[in-house]
Amino acid sequence: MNGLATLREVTLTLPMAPDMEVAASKTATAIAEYMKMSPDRIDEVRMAVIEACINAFEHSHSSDRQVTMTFEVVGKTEPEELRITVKDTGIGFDPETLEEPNIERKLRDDRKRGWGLKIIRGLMDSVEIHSGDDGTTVIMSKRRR
Amino acid sequence: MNGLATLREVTLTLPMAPDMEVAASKTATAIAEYMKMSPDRIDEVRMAVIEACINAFEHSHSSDRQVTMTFEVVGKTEPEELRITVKDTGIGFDPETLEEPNIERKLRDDRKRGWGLKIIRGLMDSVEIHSGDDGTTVIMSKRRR
Amino acid sequence: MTASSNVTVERRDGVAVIYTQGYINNQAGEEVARVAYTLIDEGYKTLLINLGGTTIVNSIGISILIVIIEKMIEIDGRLAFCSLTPTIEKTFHIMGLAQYAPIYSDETAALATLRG
Amino acid sequence: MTASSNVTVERRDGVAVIYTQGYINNQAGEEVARVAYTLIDEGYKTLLINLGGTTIVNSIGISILIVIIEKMIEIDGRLAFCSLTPTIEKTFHIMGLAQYAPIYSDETAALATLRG
Ligand SMILES: Nc1ncnc2c1ncn2[C@@H]1O[C@H](COP(=O)(O)OP(=O)(O)O)[C@@H](O)[C@H]1O
Ligand SMILES: Nc1ncnc2c1ncn2[C@@H]1O[C@H](COP(=O)(O)OP(=O)(O)O)[C@@H](O)[C@H]1O
Repeated sequence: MNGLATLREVTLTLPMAPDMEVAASKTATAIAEYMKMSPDRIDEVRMAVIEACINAFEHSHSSDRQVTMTFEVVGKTEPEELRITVKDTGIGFDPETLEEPNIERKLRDDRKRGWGLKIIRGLMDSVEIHSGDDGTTVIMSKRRR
Repeated sequence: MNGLATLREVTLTLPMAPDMEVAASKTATAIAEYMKMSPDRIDEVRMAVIEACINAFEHSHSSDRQVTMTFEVVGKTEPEELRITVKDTGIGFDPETLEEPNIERKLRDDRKRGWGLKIIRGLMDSVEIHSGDDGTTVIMSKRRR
Repeated sequence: MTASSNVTVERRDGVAVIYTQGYINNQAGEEVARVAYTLIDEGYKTLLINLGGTTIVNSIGISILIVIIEKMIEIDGRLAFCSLTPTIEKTFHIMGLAQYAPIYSDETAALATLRG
Repeated sequence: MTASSNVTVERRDGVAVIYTQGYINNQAGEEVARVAYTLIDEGYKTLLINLGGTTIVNSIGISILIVIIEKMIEIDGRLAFCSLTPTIEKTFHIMGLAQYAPIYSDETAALATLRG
């Protein structure tokens, strides 16, 4: 990680329940504000967090009905990047086999959904997904500026 | 607990570091907003959370330098109360032997500090402190209205 | 002005403007859709969704907006958006929504073009 | 108007008004104190701290404000506060601060009484 260290680490455990994604997004906002990320970038992080939480809530079918999030402020000495991990212990999925959503097709398709990961990738600087039988972990990062 | 159940439980683990109490207070705010607590009461919760965190940061001398907070939305079926637990694994203290701060005396005294617990007790509906060799747990509650 | 919990409408000279308030999740998205269908039933072919009161949306809410776009295409009508936060606008571009539903900075700009 | 990161001052006809911005923790409290001492050195005996720009304080920040009150009592001056959020006002009452430093709803009310 080219000399980057975790300067601060905050962990949040949330129940998979309506509106809890909003609580998660506010914690993310608080950490991003702490590291003085610009307001537009904070807003992008907020939306990505909402999508990642909703995915875990809706699709993981985890038995503990909990999402664990980690917010890491990463940098050499000063905050440079916010790294957010969203983890569930659900059934997992294979991100490779997902079809990329496409607006033309979606306009004709009955299923209009399927945008969450595309939005997360579009709003964050980098996104990694690890998924398997023991659940899904999404690691997404946004530079401070 | 007269038929009250925990409807939602959110856990936050924070490093003991400057400004992290603000992140904690924002998570508290998010949960209190979720349960539709009135803005003035939310603000009181926010201040109590800040004080409880600062106490753990400053006084606990815990070796892991972490505070664990639990936010429980409690009620029969609808949210009635927010119960917040702030826990450190530090050296503990005896709340019984603390002198109640008094403004007249503080105005003459060199040490002006010592208000945190009084403020927490004044702003929350109920406060319990458990403290010993394995650390301190403050449990504080605020009714939704 | 009809009002429901999150959504209000103003009928402005051939264009119906739908105002949202707060988080557009599935419930709020469905509310917008219900209001849009009522307006379509009233004969409106040009709808403007003013998102000025909204700072967060989720992709489920947006998916429901896509249903409205589909419906407008069907009836040969038009749906436009105005007053988006930069993040919501970016999201609409990421999704390609902007090709099918123009985005205007504010209501005045939107109405000028939609009526023009 | 002198400005530092969080604290600004306006000298208004015998009363110096100190405006805070943001969270009053120990650093910000110390900044307010430094500004207050400068004003005392300039000869001001009536200080008004306008907390309109502050929505959070902590007890460490407030303890530093108590030092200013002590100092004002010493020089036979007066310190007052205005534009507090309900929670900050409640906190000042819990602490008994309000007995030693009057609290006014806004600056106009404060100045009227302090000058009167
Ligand atoms: N945490 C998760 N656990 C299991 N499956 C997931 C998870 N996140 C995403 N998926 C799978 O990936 C698909 C695409 O997700 P996404 O792009 O967010 O769109 P949507 O949630 O609208 O379907 C989901 O439909 C689901 O099958
Ligand atoms: N989490 C804690 N761990 C150890 N000691 C504590 C803790 N919280 C409070 N105390 C003790 O109680 C005292 C009073 O705390 P408080 O009323 O918050 O005022 P202050 O923090 O300004 O001293 C502290 O000075 C400290 O000795």
